[in-house]
Amino acid sequence: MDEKDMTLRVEALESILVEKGYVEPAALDVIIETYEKDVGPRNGAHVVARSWVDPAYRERLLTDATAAIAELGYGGRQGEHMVAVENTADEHHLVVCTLCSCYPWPVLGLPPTWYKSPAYRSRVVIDPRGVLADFGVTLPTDTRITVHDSTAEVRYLVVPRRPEGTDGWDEGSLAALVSRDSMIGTGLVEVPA
Amino acid sequence: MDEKDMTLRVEALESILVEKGYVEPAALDVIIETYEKDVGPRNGAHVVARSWVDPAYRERLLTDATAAIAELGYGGRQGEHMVAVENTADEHHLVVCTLCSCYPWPVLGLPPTWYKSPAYRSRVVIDPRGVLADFGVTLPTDTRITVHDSTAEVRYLVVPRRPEGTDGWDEGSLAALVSRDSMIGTGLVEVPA
Amino acid sequence: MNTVADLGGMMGFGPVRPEPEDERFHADWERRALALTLAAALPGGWTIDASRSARESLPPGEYLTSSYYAIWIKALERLLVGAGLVGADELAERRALRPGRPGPVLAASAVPGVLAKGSSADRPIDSTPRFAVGDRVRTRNVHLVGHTRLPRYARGKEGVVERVHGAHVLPDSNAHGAGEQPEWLYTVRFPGRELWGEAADPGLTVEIEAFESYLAGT
Amino acid sequence: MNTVADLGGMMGFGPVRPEPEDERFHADWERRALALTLAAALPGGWTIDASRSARESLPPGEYLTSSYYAIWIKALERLLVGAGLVGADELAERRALRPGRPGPVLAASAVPGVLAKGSSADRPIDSTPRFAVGDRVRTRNVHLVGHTRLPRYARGKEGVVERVHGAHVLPDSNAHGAGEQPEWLYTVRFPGRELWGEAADPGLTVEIEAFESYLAGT
Repeated sequence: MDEKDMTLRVEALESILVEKGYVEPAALDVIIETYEKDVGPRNGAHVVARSWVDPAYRERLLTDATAAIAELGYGGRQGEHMVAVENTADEHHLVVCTLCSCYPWPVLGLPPTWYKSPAYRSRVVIDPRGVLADFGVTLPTDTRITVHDSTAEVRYLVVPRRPEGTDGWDEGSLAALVSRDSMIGTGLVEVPA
Repeated sequence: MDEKDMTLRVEALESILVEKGYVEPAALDVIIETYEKDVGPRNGAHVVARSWVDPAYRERLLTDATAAIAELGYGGRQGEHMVAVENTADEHHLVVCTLCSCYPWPVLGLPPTWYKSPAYRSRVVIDPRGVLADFGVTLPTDTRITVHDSTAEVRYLVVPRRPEGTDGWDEGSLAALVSRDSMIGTGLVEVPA
Repeated sequence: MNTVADLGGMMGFGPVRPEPEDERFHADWERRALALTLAAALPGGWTIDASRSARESLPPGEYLTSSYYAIWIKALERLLVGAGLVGADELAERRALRPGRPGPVLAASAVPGVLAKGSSADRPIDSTPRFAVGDRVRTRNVHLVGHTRLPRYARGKEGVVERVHGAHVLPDSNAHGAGEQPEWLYTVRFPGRELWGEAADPGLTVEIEAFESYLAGT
Repeated sequence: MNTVADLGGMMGFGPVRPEPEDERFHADWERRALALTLAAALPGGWTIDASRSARESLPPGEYLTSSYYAIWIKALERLLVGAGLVGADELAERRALRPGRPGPVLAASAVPGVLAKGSSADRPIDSTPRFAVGDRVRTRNVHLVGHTRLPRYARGKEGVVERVHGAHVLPDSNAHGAGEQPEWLYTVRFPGRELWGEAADPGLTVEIEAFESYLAGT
C-alpha cells in the first residue's frame, strides 16, 4: 500500500466531507484525542487489578462484566455487551474476531495492528499455540485453550492470572503489571525480574 | 499488476536461466509454437464431431476417453487420464479446477484466462447458472447440472449436444460448429442463423 | 457472503507481529481515518452491519493487501457514494463539486456522550429462547450471498450452548436495510476436533456467538 | 493447506469475463512464462505437485492480485531458488552472477516427444480399492499445513463413489519430497445441498477426485 497516497486520499475525503457539511473538524479531533489519550488498555488493567484484590468485584465481573466494568466508569462504544473470562492453571483464554476487528474498546482502546491482521485472525482459531509462540508465550501442554471468536456484539476481556510474588500489592501496582496483550490472551502477566 | 515490469522480469529470468545453462532458447520456441499453433480446441472439436457421426467411436469415448482420443492422434501432457462426459437434455456438464488451473491441454489447448480466474473457479461450483448467465447461456430450469472439479490428474472433456438441423452434415462441418466453451460446458453448440 | 474477510482457519499469512502497547497509530492519516469513519456514520445513517458488509465486500485481493484503516477508508467511500452523500466524481477529483445534503452532523460537543453511550444491540423480543445452556446444537450450512456472521469454519458443526445473551439485532437483515429482526443470541462452544478434525489440538475449544436462525437442534 | 487458491464457493470476485477462442496470450511475456515453466522443470527436478504447492503458497494477497502466468513466474522463481539453481541475489539483480550447475536440459529436439508423452500419474499398487462405485463415503475434515487436493468446500461431506481410477501419485506426499505413495483415486459425487445447504440449486451435483486417504466409510 502506498502510504503517501493514503495520506492524500484521506485528506481529500476529509475536505470533501467538511466542505459538504457532513463532518465537523473539531469533532474529529475530539474522537482522536479520546482514543489516543483517554480510552486505552489502562482501563482494562484497572478492572483486572480490582478483580485480583476484591473477591466480590471479581464475582460481579465474571457474572455481569458490563455492569462491573461500568462501576469503574468504563463503557460505551464497542463495550456494550461485555463478558470477562478468567485464565486459570487449567484453561487459557484468547480473543479474536476472525471476520473483522471487533474488540472491547472501553477497556482496551483501539485494537493493535496485529489483532486486525489476517495472520492473527486466520491462525489463532486453528493453531493458538503457534500464535502464542509468535508472542514468546509457551503454555504447559496440558493447559486447555479456549478461543473466543467475537462474531456478534459481545466483547471479551481476558482476566489474566495474577502472578506469584504479588501478595499484598495494592491495586495500582498490580494494574501496572497488566499488559494489553495479557487481556487479549496473547500475553501473560509477570513480575519484572 | 504492472505489465511492463512483468515483461522485464520474465526477460531477466529467461536470460539468467539461459546463461546458467538450464534452458535452451530454441526449446522455448518449440513449446510456444506447439501451443500457439498445433495444440488447441480444434483437436477437441474433432473428437466431439467424430463422436456425433460415429456411434461406435462415441461408445469408446465415453468408456475410455484417453484411448479414444489417442485414436485421433491426441494425447500427452495434461491429457494422460481423460474422461468424456456427454451433455443431454436432462444433464449439463461443466468443468473447473477450483484449486489451480487443471485443463485438458491435448484436446483444448491452453486454458483461457477466465478459466483460471478466481471469478470462475469460486463461483461455478456453487452458482453454475449464474456463471452460465455470464456466457449468455440459459438452461431449462429442470436440466440438472453436474460440475466436475478437476482436483487430481483426471481431465474432463464435455461432449456438447449436437444441434438440431445438422442431419447428414459431415464430420468437418460439425467440428467447425464446436466451440471451446461448449467443451468446457460454458457454451452450447448452435448452427449459425 | 463467503469472502476473504472470513479468515478463520486460513493459512499462509506468516507470523503474527507483536507491537508495543503505546503504538496506537502508524501515520496521521490513520487517526483521521478512524475519526472520519466514526463521525460520518451519523449523516450517513448506515448501521454497523452495513459498514462491516461494505468492508468485507471490497475486491478480495484489495482487502488482503490493504491495512485495516485503509479498508475502513475504502469502505467509507463506498458507503458515502452508496448513500448519495458524495459523488464518485468527487472522490475521483478529490474535491467537493456540489453542496452537501442537509442532515444530522456530529458536533464536537456531542462526541463524548455518543462514545460513552455506545449502541446496544439488545432488543425486546416476544419469543422465548429456543435453546438453553448445555443444549447440543448444530450450526446450519448456509452460504448466503449477503452479509452474515456465521464463519465458514463453524458451519455444519455440532457444539454446545455456553451462554444465552439477550435478543440482538440480526446482522444478516440489518446490513441490507431489511430491518433489525432481533433474534436470540447464543455463545456456542465447539471442540477443536469438531472444527479441524482429528489432528486438532486436543485441548482446544473455540466459541462463537450464533444467532438463533444459525442453529438447529441435534 | 487452507490457502486463498482453494477458491470453490468463495464470493465477491465479480462476473466471469468470456474471451475469444483465438486469444491465447495477452502479452509476449506470457508466452515466455509458459515455456520457461515447462522447460525449467527438467533441470529443476521438481514434481507437478511441488509446482502447484509453490503457486498456492504465494502471499495470499499477491496470489489474488496476480494474473495466472504471473503466478507461474513468481512460483517458478521460488522453485529455482529453493532448488539452489538460481540465487535470490540473481533474481534481485536480474542477471546471472555465477555459472549454473551441470544437469539435464530440455533440448528443442526433445520437446515434441516430452509433450506428447506427458506424465502419467498411474502407479502400480499392492492393495485393492477400499471403495466401489456406488459406495457412500464421507470426506475427512482435514486441515493440513502442507499441500493437499481436497478442497475446503468438500471436507466432512457425504457423497457417492462415481468412478474408481487407478492408483495415482499422492500429491500430499509428492509435493514435499516425501515420495509418490500412490493411493487409489476415486471420483466422488455430492448433491449441491450436501455442500451448500438447503438453498442450493436442487439440480446441482458436484464431483471431485478424492484419494483413498481423503475418504472414510459412512
